[in-house]
Amino acid sequence: MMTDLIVQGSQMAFVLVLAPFLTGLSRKFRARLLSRQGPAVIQPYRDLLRLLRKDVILAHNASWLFRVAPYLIFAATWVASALVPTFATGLLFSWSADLIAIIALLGSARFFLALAGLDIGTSFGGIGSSREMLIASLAEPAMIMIVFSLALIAGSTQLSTMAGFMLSPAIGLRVSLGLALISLIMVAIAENARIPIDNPSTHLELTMVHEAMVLEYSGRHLAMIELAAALKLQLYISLVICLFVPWGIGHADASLISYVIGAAAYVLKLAIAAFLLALFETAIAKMRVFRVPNFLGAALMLSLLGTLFLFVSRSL
Amino acid sequence: MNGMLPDAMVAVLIIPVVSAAILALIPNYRVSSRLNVLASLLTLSAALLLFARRPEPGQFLFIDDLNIVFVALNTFVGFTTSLFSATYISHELETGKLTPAYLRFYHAMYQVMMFGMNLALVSNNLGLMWVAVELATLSTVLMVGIYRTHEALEAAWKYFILGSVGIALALFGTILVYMAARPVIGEGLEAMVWTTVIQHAGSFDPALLNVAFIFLLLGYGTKVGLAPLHAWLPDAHAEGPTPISAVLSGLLLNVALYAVLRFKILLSASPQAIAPGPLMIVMGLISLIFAAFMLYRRRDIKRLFAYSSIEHMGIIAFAFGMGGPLANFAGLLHMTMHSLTKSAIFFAVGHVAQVKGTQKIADIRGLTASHPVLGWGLVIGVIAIAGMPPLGIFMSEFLVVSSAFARHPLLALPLVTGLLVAFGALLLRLSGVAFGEPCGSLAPVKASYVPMFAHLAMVFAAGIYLPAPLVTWFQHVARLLG
Amino acid sequence: MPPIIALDCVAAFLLVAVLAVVLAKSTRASRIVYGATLLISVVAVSAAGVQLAASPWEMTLPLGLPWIGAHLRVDSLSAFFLAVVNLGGAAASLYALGYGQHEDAPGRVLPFFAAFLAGMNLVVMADDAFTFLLAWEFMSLASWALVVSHQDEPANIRAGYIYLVMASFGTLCLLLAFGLLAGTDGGYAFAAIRASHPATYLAAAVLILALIGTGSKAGLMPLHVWLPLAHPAAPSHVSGLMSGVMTKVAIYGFLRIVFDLLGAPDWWWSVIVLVLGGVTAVLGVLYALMQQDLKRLLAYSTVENVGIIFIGLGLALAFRANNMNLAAALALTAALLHVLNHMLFKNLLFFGAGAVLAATGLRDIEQLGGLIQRMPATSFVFLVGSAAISALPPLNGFVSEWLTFQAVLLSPEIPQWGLKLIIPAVGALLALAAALAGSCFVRAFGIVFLGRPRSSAAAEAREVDRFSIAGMAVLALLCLVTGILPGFFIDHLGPVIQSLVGGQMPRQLSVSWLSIVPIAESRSSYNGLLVFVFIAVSTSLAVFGIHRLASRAVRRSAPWDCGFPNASPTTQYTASSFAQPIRRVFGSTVFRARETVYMPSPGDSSAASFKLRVQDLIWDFLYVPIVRSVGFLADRLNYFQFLTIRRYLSLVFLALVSLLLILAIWS
Amino acid sequence: MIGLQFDLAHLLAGGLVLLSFMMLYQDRLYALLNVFAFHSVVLALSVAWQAYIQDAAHLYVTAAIALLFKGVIIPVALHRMIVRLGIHREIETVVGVGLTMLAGMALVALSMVVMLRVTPGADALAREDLAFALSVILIGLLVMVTRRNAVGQVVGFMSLENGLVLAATGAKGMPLVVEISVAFSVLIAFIVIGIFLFRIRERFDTVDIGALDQFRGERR
Repeated sequence: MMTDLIVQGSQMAFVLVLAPFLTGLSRKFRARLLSRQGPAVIQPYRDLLRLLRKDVILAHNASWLFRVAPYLIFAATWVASALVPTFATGLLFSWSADLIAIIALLGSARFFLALAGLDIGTSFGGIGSSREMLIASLAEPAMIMIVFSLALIAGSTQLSTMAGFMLSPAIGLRVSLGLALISLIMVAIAENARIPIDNPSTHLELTMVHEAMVLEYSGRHLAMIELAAALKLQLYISLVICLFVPWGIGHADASLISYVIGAAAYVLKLAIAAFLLALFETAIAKMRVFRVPNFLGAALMLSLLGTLFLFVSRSL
Repeated sequence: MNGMLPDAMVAVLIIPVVSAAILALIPNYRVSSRLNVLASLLTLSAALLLFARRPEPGQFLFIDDLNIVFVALNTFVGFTTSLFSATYISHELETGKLTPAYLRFYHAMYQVMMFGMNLALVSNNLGLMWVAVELATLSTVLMVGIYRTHEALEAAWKYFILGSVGIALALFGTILVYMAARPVIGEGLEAMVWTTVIQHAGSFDPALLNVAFIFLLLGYGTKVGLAPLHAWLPDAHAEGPTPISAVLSGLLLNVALYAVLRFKILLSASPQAIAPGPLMIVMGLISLIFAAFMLYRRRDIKRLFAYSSIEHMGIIAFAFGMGGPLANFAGLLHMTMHSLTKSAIFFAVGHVAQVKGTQKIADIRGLTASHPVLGWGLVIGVIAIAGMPPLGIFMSEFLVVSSAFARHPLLALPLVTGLLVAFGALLLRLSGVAFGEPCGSLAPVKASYVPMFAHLAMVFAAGIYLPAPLVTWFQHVARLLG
Repeated sequence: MPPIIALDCVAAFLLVAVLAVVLAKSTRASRIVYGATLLISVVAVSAAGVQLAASPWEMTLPLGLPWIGAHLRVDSLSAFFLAVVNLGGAAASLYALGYGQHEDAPGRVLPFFAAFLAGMNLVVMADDAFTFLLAWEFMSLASWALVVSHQDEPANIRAGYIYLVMASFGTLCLLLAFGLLAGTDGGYAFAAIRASHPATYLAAAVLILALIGTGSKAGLMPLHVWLPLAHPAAPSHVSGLMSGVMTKVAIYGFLRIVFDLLGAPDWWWSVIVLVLGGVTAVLGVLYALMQQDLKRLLAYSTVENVGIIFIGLGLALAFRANNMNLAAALALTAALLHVLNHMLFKNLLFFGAGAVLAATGLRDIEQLGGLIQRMPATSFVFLVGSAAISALPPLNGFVSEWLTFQAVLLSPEIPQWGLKLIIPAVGALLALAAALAGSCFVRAFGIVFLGRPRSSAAAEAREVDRFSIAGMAVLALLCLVTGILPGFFIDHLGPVIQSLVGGQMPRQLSVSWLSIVPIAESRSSYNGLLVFVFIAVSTSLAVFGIHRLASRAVRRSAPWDCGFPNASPTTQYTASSFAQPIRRVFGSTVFRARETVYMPSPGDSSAASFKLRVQDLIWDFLYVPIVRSVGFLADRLNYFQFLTIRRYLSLVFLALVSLLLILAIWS
Repeated sequence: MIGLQFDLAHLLAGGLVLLSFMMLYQDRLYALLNVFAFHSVVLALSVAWQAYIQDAAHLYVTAAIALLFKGVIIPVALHRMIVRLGIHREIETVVGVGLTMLAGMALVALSMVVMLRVTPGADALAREDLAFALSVILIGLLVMVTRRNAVGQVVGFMSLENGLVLAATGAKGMPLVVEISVAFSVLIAFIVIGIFLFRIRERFDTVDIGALDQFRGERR
């Protein structure tokens, strides 16, 4: 029992510590691909610390919601990402929320982020929230559809079980799996405000979504939100990892060694994912906001297709 | 007391005649209106005595389970209406719409009309019944025209001509029935006495009965106001004095319907004759749907409710046409409830028309604000007539529709459509009249609300709880109607 | 004996109604009446709670249809809905203790409020067709009176008119359904109906009629048109009751007829229900997103939630048709739990809207804004409600939608192909609806409570009285409790589900850590309590840590806004501009949204203008033609009022001749 | 003897139908009235004949009423009224004569078909009478429908009522025949007086019913 708690706690700490690292890594890769020197991998940690130490500058009409939101966003995202198996499945609290619940938790985070964007009453905040909600309202159904097809294959929406099933030989190579993977990646890109949906590294108001919402934030609040964003990116990546390439992942009642192996494997996959992400982002260009629906619609269609394929193949 | 008991049936007829004679002589309208009420009350009590002890059927008069219901209803509504008219008519005098001379005539005629209707109900003789219906019709014709305005005269004339044709047709039907009865029963009066006729109905010549029924249906149907014979009804209601409108809708239609029912029984008693049901169903549906659509374009509030009477007569005809214990029960209940409700509505409308000085729907608004009691009374009345619970008509419509759909689904659909269309129209007008910014005079109503709310209370009570004896009675009659 | 108490409560409500008529004039009337209704509803809730697990209680009063009498029966299903109804009633009464003071003509509200509650209670208790329809129609009537209670506005009268016509349309459909069920000899008692098993085609007809009849009351598309008109027109606490409770009574009607009276379902029934439910959910929330009027927005979101509930019911039907009792139990539990949840947060939201209305006199959200500063308590509870209705964990809305998703995931076991293909699609619709609901309520809350006031009325808003706040707070608390302890409620739903589909979900309270496990822990589980605790802990952890170790200083300044802040509140994002992206995506097809922008050329001093036209296609293509055709027929037939006597005579003549002809041809 | 009875009754009844036909194509009011008077006289004859063969004394009263009231008084009254109204040379039928005649034929045929269904059990005389009476009634209605002005319609109504009386007297031993004929005479008197009243009150410039109900309840 006690050990279980410890393992669970270490998982939470693990993701928290690793999230900025992922961001930094992808930035580094990206800079390299653009043949720039780029900031150090630990730069995000430095940024966070500095932000934490800075004073907060609040607009005069900022409400209590504006001040509470960052912490809520951070907490929700953190809990969500802590529930995704990284180095081991079947942790103590892993069953307290299944995949659907995790997505919903991210939804709560987004809900408060969008509200925070509206709180000051600036036009940029409005733009950001409105576009964010548009993206969300298209991305969520796609995500749910992905969950459907995966859950139908694995017979569960419980991430640990799903990962276990993916490891088992029962799983062959399936069309729906491929479709699910593709649309999952598309959704992940959209949800994390990456190119081509959004550009995390500009403040060019016509294009920005996520940045527009957090425009009024500063100091520790901004730090919380940045950290939450990093956690979210990491969550999606580890989701892809544990669902599609879960090899090397340990299990709760396994020995310490297997944990270490799992952790190592996880970090490795994370690095690869960061590289791929950077590659992708440098390869293509940002698209207009009103092309986003087509992008996400495609994701939705793919995932729905995958689900239907499953239903058909199931009954054959 | 015991001495007069056997003659209660006669009393129902004598009292109106005598009081009519007296009323014709009394110049003072206050006295005469009171006397009118008194006479109606006496008639009512006489009618109630009939329940206590039922006289033997004679050659001309008789009382059976069917017509006693009608007599009781008739005399009751006659009484309440006389109460209403007592308070109503004085206002007409003040506004100078009527002169004392006409008022005297009015009261006398009121009793003559009551006499005619009662006679039609208790007569055991087909010819006598015909004469009585004619008498009632003519007296109401005179009442309708009493205001002597262009419109009133015209309405009376229309009523008169169409009514006379109806009478003629009904007479021919009656003659045919006699012809059918004669070979079996033998010549003379016996062949027209209902009680004997119905006994031998089985052996009558069906072909004759068929023709007879068609003429009787059309003849008395004109009085019932079934489309397309309805033309007289809306104008007669709209242009006559409101008490007369109430009596027309509440009573005269019932009396005519009673006549139709009698002959329906006769026809269904003879096996080879055509089934009267389908004819009544078709005419009922036509009247219902036609009236339902006509409701939408009405501008005169009394004419509106006249059309709703046509609609309800259609429903009742449908119910009786369908037959069977359930539908007949529903028909009887619906008829009773309709008389009470519709007369209550006309009482309310009368008050409204007197206060606002107009019958134009467009000129009446926000009654619930300007005259709360009257307004809500009208709302309840219309709600009731539209067939909403917890008022009596809901129960009968429930029975009619559900049993109709269970038995002939295709017939139930037009029925339901008609009900819905009519409901829409009534509610549309109601929400215009009852709500919104009040307009017109805000003067308080002088006349008494007692009759209106008495009726509404009864309708409400019936919608919640029907006393067991009444139910058994109706069920018995329903079985009688086959 | 609790059920007797339930009956007494109905009587008490009616008594209060009469009392209200009597003392409508007095100034303390509303306090007295609402106090009484509050008391009665609380009693009724407790009675219903006791009855939930107990064996059914029956009673026959010598009222109603004479030879049948008024049958009353409280089984677990009725008990559950009694609880829902009276819980809503209690909350509304508590809220109205304060809110009712704003009423300028209490005489038009008080009697009908009590009567309305009585009607809803009676519907749920009725055990024969007549009593059921009587109560049903009485309920409609009372609510109609409440809708037109603010009679000086013509719009309200119109809304009431449309409402009552639709209501009686629904009632007639139910009447026909009961006519079929009762058969020719009129066995109207539900017991008799249960005993008789109708033929399949009859059963199908009954299903369709019941769907139309109850759907028109619940607001199922395309029968929803009255709902967004009527619900906002009523006083806010009544709007809450109509949206949160009366629609549930309609759901009860559907359950009672289709699941209880009708016997074993056919699989294709569920297709109809599922498709209607899915379409209703998505369209409802899309319409909600386009609304400017806060209460109308809420009404449309009611339509959405009704759709979600019907999806659950459809799933239950599908599973039941294939004798998959456990799955059916799961789906039905989801639906019933959503019934409870929606009652909670929809009442809460309508009360919030009422509070805003009372504080500012405004319903148009384009005029509002910044209320979070002026009305902190209201805005907080409204936030809770918005989060709950957006299906965000750890609140209650999420639980029921999660269960519905779990039920959807069980569908591959269904043999029928049609269902195989439809259910996932409906699942997608459900997900879409949930996501859109999120943005809908971000919009609602954000525009109304956040930002800067867009009108002086909003700027001078006052926090509402404590009764209103208490009413809302209770509901908010219940939303949270239902969200974090769903197992408790699911277990109490057990008997209901058992009685309807002959199976029930495994007992939840026995699961460790109070989490809920629909089928098996390996398959799926959710623990609202833990999620709540985690979030709370980690939030406080973060706050504590940062404030302790890092800075806690705050400096106030003007908003930065990319360097050029604009003082005027009109530069804020408006509600319509917030909805614009979604309008672009869905609007052009779903409701013909048309934007016309007029931008004067440089040098032209005329004002630029932006026009937005959004039309309800269902209204245009379904209802307008009906209205037109009725008007057309009325006009045509109206000629018969203007014929000459000769023409009338010829009508008689023709009738006579044609009848004689028939006679001549006949036989 | 029976044969003679039958033939005579048959003849008279047939004569009535014939006269009704003649009414159909009269377009002058005078002529119409004359034909009607003749119609009533024939009716009186047939009633009297019935009274004789049924030896029912009270039928003579009916015959007398028919003869005096409808054969003389009413026609004369209407005659004078027409003069006073100055509408005596009006030509006023709605549809053409030919069409009307055809319709009349059809009606007679119809009434025959309907009535001859009657089982011969009822004596032949009654059947014939009824058939003729029915056709007289239907034609009377047709006259009412095809006439524009009130006098024409009243005449139509009265011929209809003649048919009724014919039927009533044809029905052997039918009670109340006298009362009924009296009642009808009263009715007709009412109608005539009504027209007359309207004339005198100067409310309606003509007794054309089209003008009489120009108002027709509600204005459009």
